[in-house]
Amino acid sequence: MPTKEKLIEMYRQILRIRHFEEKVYELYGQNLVPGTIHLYVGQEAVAAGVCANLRKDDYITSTHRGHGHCIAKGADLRKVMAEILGRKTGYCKGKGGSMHIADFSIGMLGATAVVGAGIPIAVGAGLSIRLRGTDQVVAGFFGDGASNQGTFHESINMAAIWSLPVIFVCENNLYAMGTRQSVVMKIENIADRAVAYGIPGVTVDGNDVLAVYEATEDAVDRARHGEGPTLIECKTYRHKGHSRFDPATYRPKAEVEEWLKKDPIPRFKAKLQEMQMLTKQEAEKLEQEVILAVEEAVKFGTESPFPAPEEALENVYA
Amino acid sequence: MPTKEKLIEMYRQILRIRHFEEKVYELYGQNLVPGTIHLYVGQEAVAAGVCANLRKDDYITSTHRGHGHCIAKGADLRKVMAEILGRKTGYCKGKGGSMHIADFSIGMLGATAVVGAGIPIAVGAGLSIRLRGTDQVVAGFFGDGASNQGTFHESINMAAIWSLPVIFVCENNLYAMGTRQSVVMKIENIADRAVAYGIPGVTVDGNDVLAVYEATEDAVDRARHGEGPTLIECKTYRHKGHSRFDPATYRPKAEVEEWLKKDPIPRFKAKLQEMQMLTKQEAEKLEQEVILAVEEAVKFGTESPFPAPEEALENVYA
Amino acid sequence: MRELTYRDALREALREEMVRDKTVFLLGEDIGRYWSGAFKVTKGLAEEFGDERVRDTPISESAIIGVAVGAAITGMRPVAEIMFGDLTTLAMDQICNQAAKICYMFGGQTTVPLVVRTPFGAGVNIASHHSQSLEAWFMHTPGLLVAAPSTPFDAKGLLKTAIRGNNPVMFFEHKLLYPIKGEVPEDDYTIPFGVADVKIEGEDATIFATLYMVHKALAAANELRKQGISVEVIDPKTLVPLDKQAIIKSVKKTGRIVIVTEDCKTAGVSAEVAAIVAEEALDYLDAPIKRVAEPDTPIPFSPPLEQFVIPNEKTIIKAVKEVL
Amino acid sequence: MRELTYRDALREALREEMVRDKTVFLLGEDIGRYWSGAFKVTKGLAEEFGDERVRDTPISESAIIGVAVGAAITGMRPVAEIMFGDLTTLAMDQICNQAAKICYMFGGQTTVPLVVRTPFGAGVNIASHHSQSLEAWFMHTPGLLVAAPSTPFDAKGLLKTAIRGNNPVMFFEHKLLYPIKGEVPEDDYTIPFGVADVKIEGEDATIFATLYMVHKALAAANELRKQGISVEVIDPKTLVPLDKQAIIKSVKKTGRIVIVTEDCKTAGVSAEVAAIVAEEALDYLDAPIKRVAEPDTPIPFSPPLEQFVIPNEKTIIKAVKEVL
Ligand SMILES: Cc1ncc(C[n+]2csc(CCOP(=O)(O)OP(=O)(O)O)c2C)c(N)n1
Ligand SMILES: Cc1ncc(C[n+]2csc(CCOP(=O)(O)OP(=O)(O)O)c2C)c(N)n1
Ligand SMILES: [Mg+2]
Ligand SMILES: [Mg+2]
Repeated sequence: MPTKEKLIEMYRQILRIRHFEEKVYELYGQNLVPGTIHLYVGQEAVAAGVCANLRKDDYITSTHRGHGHCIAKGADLRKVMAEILGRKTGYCKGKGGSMHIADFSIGMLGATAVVGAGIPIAVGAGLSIRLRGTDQVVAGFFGDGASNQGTFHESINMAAIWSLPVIFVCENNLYAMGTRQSVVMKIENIADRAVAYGIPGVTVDGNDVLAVYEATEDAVDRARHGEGPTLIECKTYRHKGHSRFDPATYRPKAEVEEWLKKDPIPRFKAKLQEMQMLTKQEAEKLEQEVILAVEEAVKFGTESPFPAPEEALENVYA
Repeated sequence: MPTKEKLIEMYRQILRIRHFEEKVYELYGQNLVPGTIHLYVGQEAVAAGVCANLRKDDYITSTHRGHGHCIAKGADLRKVMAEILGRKTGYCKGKGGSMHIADFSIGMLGATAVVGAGIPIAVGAGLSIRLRGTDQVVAGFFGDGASNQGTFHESINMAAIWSLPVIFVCENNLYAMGTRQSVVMKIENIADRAVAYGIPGVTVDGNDVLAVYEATEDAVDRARHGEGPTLIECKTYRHKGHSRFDPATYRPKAEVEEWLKKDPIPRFKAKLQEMQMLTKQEAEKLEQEVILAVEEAVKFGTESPFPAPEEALENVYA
Repeated sequence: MRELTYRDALREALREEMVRDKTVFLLGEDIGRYWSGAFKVTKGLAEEFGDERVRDTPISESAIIGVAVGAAITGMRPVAEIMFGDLTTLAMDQICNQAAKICYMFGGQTTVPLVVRTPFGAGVNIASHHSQSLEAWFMHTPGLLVAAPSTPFDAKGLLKTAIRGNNPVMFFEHKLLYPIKGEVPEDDYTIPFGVADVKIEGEDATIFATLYMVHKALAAANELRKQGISVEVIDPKTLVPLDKQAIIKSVKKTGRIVIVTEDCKTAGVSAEVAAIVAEEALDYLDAPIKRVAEPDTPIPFSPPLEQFVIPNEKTIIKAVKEVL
Repeated sequence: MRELTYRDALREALREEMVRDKTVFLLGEDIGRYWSGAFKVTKGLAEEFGDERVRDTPISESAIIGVAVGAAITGMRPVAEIMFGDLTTLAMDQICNQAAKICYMFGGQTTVPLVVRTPFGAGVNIASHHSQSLEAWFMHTPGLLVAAPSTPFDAKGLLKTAIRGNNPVMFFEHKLLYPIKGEVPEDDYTIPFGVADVKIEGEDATIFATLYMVHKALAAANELRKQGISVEVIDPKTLVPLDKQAIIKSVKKTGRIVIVTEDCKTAGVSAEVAAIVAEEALDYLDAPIKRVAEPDTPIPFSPPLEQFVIPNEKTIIKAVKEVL
């Protein structure tokens, strides 16, 4: 069981993500967000539960749906927001945008917009840890859809044979764009694929912060002790469409409603209160702080300048 | 149990492959074979056992180690030899060589020299069968090394979800070039990977013609009846080095000797005699016929002209 | 004549070919009834032809092409969609080593009647992994044909030719073209590969342009005309085969050429066109060749950065003036 | 001076860099103690540095590069080997979308000190999947550097520069170069990228050649000299950055250029060089540019066919005479 401090920290993180994402949603309604956007709303328990087990010097790799990963790993909301808005003050000076945020100062090795492409990069970070002889670990996030990419197979196999400190976190939100898992996979639990590589695979309720935390705790523990990688599948659901203009009509209404009931935030809040870890007042205070921080991020982002056009020519080479 | 005719046919095929390959070995000792070469010696039971279950209109896809597959599917030894020797009379007019033989007239859809690249092509043939509504099947051959390629994963998954009539034949000869299976895979049986796709996987003694035959028979039966793909792993061993100049010193002597004892040819011959399916005289006669056919192939190949240089410009487009 | 969008013209071609020939089928990620393709090109087709012939696939680009190749060499005519051109990187072996080389390696024993449709192009702020133009890689791969329609009319006619042909065709669309409207005949027509269009005749300089750049070139030509400069605009429509003669003929007339493509400048499509002119029409040149292309950078996300790297009317006009 | 083969020179660079810098490590298929690399470049290194730093991998090209990228952005300097250049097709996303773009996309937050070594080239009858030359694809990808040494001396010096640099480098070798011998100093030296060598000075025409073609160009130049024709031969050594000035300078002197590369002609390396000359040195040209390259075919297996498609001394001499 995590300490009280950890519990509260995880609660803060899921709130931060939720409020941040709702704000992004609002901003793009106002046409302030260029390009497309993939919101993390509904999946917060995964990023929070995983990252609560990581140290600042541990690594993560992320995906097109990466805001939550950044935030949970400890990124500065202001710089995430500025990047999403294409501003010079963003993490990547506006070059990356929503799908390519990185913060190397906290071990966030970046999001890639190519589905599955981050998986071998996570393994490479694991190999680097091994060769440098530190006790860091790396968590690689990816979706159910990504688990059908060749990179999934090649990467997990490599991590397995070399016993690398990698936690493969499959966020199974049941859909890849409009494609239901059952259309593209005969198996129900993606964690079963771990058998093919001789490593442990576990499936957990990805809307339950504690379940994610505990599965990751075990995996991180093994990884730090040289016992190799784990595949953790977190069953979860995105509340919004896949991307900017997706009404998500391919999802049965009843299914959506059922999952909305499993929203990780009220669930975790109730749990904390039941455990007497969080009073109503504390909860309110915390939420207020988060709301303020998000508002500050929005202010910072929207008031920041765009990069100068010629900056497009910088950073092609180191 | 296969019919007597089938049994004799399989025996003939393993002999044809063995004698053919020994001849190729001899010819390249005489510097008559351009480029490199990957001999099938030792693995004959796999090609013969699998292909004995296939009709002429069924398909196979093949690899860099593909002579055996061609021959077992019914290719003309003369045209295989001519191709290996780079002659105009070869299956591919000398354009393909040892690693790229095809014979579309017997459903041999070609060998690819990119490890793992034939696997999705086999699945595509399976999809074509399904869309055209025939009861053909396709067998895709590949090695243990190939099973670590992303294409293995992507392809088997697709065949599984669409329930295509594909038999995935993994010839596990324990090595990929100098790399032992255990160096690149934590699992012992590659057939266990079938679990990841929700399809049956079986491991058989790949030096036992009958074992291969029977496993394939089941798989072909399911495939023809719309029950989807199977992954069959055949444990076998190559008697020679990986390619032309490989002395194969990476293999322990004792291991080589042990496997030489399991040579599929004397084993199958003894079995047939024990089953009273083949008399000594019949065996001798058959072997003589095979030797003659191979000699004829050599004569045909070596006496055939090389293509004219300008033919290099033909066949780039249909 | 009836007007259709580029998107609808593509769909019409797919639909008509599927009606005409039962061996034509489509496969790709989210092309089916649940999403209709990222750019809605396949909308309604799954409903009309069923999920077997309009097949949603897993996210497995390499297998998508490999499976299409396997189907193509066994009697079918697959049209595979790769959701974004940038993702062809995941299928390069199947495209360039298998599809492109099978006919050759096997001595002409089989054909590979396969079409790979995919959109290229920047301009919608979706950054480095969703905005590239990679035509040059495929031009450099013998065995492939390469189509690059710039109008709804060409989109329909070239796609039909691609589907009916017996060679693998890389069929490149451009994201910004999908909503563009143009005249498209209702009847069944095909457009031969390798025949360029002279979009506007002119005397003072030639602009060679492809895909979305054709429209920018035309705008530039219009503006230049107002300034008394007469520019000829050539759209090759297919890059392989490339209508060299049309290019050379125009250069003979104008003596000057500006080559406008959206891909990166170095070793891009524009380099090949420049090389052809330098090899085969040098004596007719009255000024150096000029390439207008993406500078050699990945495509950045932020709008001012992205706009800076994409060639536009102004950079084209400037280049034309430089060669005059 | 001491002579080494190209193979041994490469190995010496790897070895010395591994001794010098503990973050340098090698990974690839069969590079370790059991095989020492398909071309024996890594022979003895696993024995000296252990299996951790000379790491045999599964046959997983995409993950090999992806893993190398992950290691490169977390403090290591991986040198990945792809056994044959043709197989980079399996790793194009990791090479061109990830390695090449990470520095840019992330606004310069990280560098990607990664070297990908791989052999290109035909001439040993191993057919279409093991004989290509694909340099142009990588030249066309901003963010990558591209090295192409033609001698043992260059091989050692450029590889050291590649390993010490902070950018991803595609390091292209040529199968036929491995056994070639040449002088290689014993001491530690590096060779800067982007500085071409004038291999022979000449007055009548310039030959630009890369990799194994440098040797064929030199042989052609020798033969031409006997016939009274003085040819200048330029070897760029790196394709990105490309020493444009050296090319232009030579063309200014000779007025004629023949570009000799082993890759396919259309949209190849030779197209870019031709385009540069046509853009930046047109006025100095006294004759059309000439490209000598592989005709646009896959590489065939049979020796007479293969020899037909590879540029050789004769085709180079013929081309030079055509521009005179
Ligand atoms: C290799 C690749 N193929 C296709 C796409 C287009 N695409 C972007 S997100 C996505 C779905 C990804 O599904 P999943 O991995 O389950 O992640 P989720 O969006 O559900 O978080 C697709 C197909 C892409 N970006 N990269
Ligand atoms: C994608 C790819 N990677 C590497 C190679 C070089 N190579 C040729 S055969 C081979 C080993 C293949 O091993 P396996 O699949 O077990 O087949 P086997 O040779 O044992 O029959 C390798 C690495 C290749 N041809 N293709
Ligand atoms: Mg998903
Ligand atoms: Mg093997």
